[in-house]
Amino acid sequence: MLFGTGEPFLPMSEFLAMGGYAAFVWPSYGVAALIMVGLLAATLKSLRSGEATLRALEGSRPARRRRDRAPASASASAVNAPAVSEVREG
Amino acid sequence: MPVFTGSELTCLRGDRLVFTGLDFRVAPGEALLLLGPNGSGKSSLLRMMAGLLKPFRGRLAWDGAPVPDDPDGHRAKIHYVGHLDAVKPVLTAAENLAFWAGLGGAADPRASALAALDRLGVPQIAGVPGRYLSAGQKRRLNLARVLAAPAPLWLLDEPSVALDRAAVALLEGIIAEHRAAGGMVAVSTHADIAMPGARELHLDDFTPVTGGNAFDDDAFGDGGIEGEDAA
Amino acid sequence: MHRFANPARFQRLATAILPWSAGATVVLLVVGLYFSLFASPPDYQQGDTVRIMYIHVPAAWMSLFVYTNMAIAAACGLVWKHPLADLFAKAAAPVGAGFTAICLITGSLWGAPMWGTWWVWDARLTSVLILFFLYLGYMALVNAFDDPQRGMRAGNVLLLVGIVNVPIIKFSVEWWNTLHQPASVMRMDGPTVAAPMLVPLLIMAVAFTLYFVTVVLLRLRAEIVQRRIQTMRLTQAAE
Amino acid sequence: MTRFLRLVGRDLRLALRQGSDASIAVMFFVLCVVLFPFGVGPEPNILARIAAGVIWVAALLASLLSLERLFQTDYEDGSLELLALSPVPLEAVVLAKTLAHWLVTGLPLIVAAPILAVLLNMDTAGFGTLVLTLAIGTPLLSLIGGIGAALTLGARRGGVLLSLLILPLYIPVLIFGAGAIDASLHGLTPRPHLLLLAGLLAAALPLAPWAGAAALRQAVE
Repeated sequence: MLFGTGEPFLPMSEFLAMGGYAAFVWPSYGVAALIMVGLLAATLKSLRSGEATLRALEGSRPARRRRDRAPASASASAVNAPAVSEVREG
Repeated sequence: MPVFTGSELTCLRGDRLVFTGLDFRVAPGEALLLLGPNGSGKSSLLRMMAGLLKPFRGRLAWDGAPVPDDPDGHRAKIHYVGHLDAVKPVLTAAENLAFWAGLGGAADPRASALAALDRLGVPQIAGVPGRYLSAGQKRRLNLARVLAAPAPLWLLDEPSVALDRAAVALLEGIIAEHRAAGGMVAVSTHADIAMPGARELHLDDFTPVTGGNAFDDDAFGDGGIEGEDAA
Repeated sequence: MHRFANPARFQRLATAILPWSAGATVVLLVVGLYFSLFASPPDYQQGDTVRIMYIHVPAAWMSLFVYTNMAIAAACGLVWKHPLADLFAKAAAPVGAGFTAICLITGSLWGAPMWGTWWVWDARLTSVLILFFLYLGYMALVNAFDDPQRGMRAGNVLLLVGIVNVPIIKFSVEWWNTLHQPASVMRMDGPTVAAPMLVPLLIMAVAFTLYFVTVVLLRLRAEIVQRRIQTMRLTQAAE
Repeated sequence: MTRFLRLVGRDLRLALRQGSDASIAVMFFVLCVVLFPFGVGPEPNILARIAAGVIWVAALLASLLSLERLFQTDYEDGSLELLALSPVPLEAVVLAKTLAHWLVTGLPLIVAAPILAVLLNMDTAGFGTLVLTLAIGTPLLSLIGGIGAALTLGARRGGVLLSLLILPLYIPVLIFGAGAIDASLHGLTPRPHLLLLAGLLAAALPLAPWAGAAALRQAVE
């Protein structure tokens, strides 16, 4: 037992002792917290770095945006609307 | 013999829009020549016609009957020759070919395999295992598949690669014969394959200028798919 | 009928939901921890170790809940080619694996004082362990392809195969267990749960669910950003 | 049907001409089992007790060995595309290739198993059940493994990944296979185990080719 039994305790240390099972209860909560916080941190980190990369990429080619050739550009309206389709006769 | 059509075809590879709004039509006896630079989607269109690639939008049909309604029937109507030669190194050329002929429904696979090799001018390789064949011989063996079992529509992706001038002339003759008998052909090519009266389809006409992206906000801006998303 | 989800709308939806789900997660976690650590009584048999239950059991629920959701998303991805469904399964997998790991580790920590051993080949433990391997297999498969689209499609098929297999595995493991160790192992469900214990249990379960929602929304955003980066790189290469 | 047989015949012919696959699987199976006495000691009673499990685990690993190449060569040389485009449904193609795989690698294991059981000092009461469980179980292994082989087509480190995906799914087969042998060694009837194995096989026969074909369609797209 980490904290022993039968001696007078402050309420706080009694709480920490978990009825003598501290060595099992606290690691359980600790592991859960570690995994959950770790996942969240990893997610936020990849999101931040991804956004930074995207900004850098977009910044390097600002002029090249869509609508320079409206119907055939990559917009959904082109996918929806009947686009120019020329089948040239040979 | 039915007419094969595609309408409003859109091809999406990953997130890249390869072509959009593409229409084509092949009637019996006709040939379709696919032209365009690398990456314009010639191979993708042929794979789409074959049924390997699902069109993101648009539809393929035989006489107006959509292909997805009868995929087995569609596969029975086509021959596809791609970039890879599908030659097994441990089987002889005749065995390789006879297998595909039998799978395609030839009555006597072995006889039609030998006849097809003969027609492509390589009867001498019939008993040679695949691993000893040269690139050109493998190519001819692969092309011989279209003759070994009958199918109305041939889809040939760069068939002239690795072929010498004489073999290309042979191929032109075979295609002409097939068309004369009411067959259809769609061929993509860099080099010239003479196909009198073939329709030309320039794929770069349908390729968007910028790379499209299904996950790009702009691709869904003004109007968007549901017509309500002005971002 | 739209053939693919609208990322712009998803982004707006995510922006609207995220503060609420994140806030609610924090609040519920604090309340849940208060109840599970202070305001609930120790079990008359298991003493204070019963407090492990308040994370162990919700984690076990979540491990199954997340897997089921991934399988549903996989079916949607395969049938309707819904790119967000593909991405959802990919984004949810690490979270599900995390919950499964929590369930296994806390279960082991609970078992040590109660059963006197860190691990028993109990049917439940074993099937959760296998579920953990299924998560790891899915994650490995999705990341094993150069084309992310292809990885997610293969992953979808695996998830559907898995969802057929999970009940079979569970039932065979239970069978095997009863054959080899007839009823000697103490069951974890024990006596019916009393109200003072049910409250923290349910609060923690809701908190875990909200945590899942929050993290998955963030992960989905990160995935969409990655896809855009990839597309821009491909476009650059094509020019 | 003739087309189905043609597919099986082609794969058999390829396997026999290439030669190595079948013999390697059996040799691996035998070696794997032979290692156990060195690990756990030559005590006949211990060996007899673990024999059923050891043989089944070895069979499982041996069937994994050649799975990676089930669709790999066809995928790489373009044959898979042509198979997907042939008038034969892709599900039938998967089933035919799985059947050929089982004939080449599964069948020899069934023949070798009783010899290994003798080496491990297994009670002769279990021999019949051993052969029977392997006869029902190894086709199951090939079917489930076929899904994994189709899924990992074109993946990096496909072989290792395949084991990671497939081994958890093999667990029910292992449990019922070894369980049936244990039952007959203890004088109980192996019937329920065998029926469950047969039930799994009946379920896998339509489902596995379906899932495998779905995975192959993604691979050739």
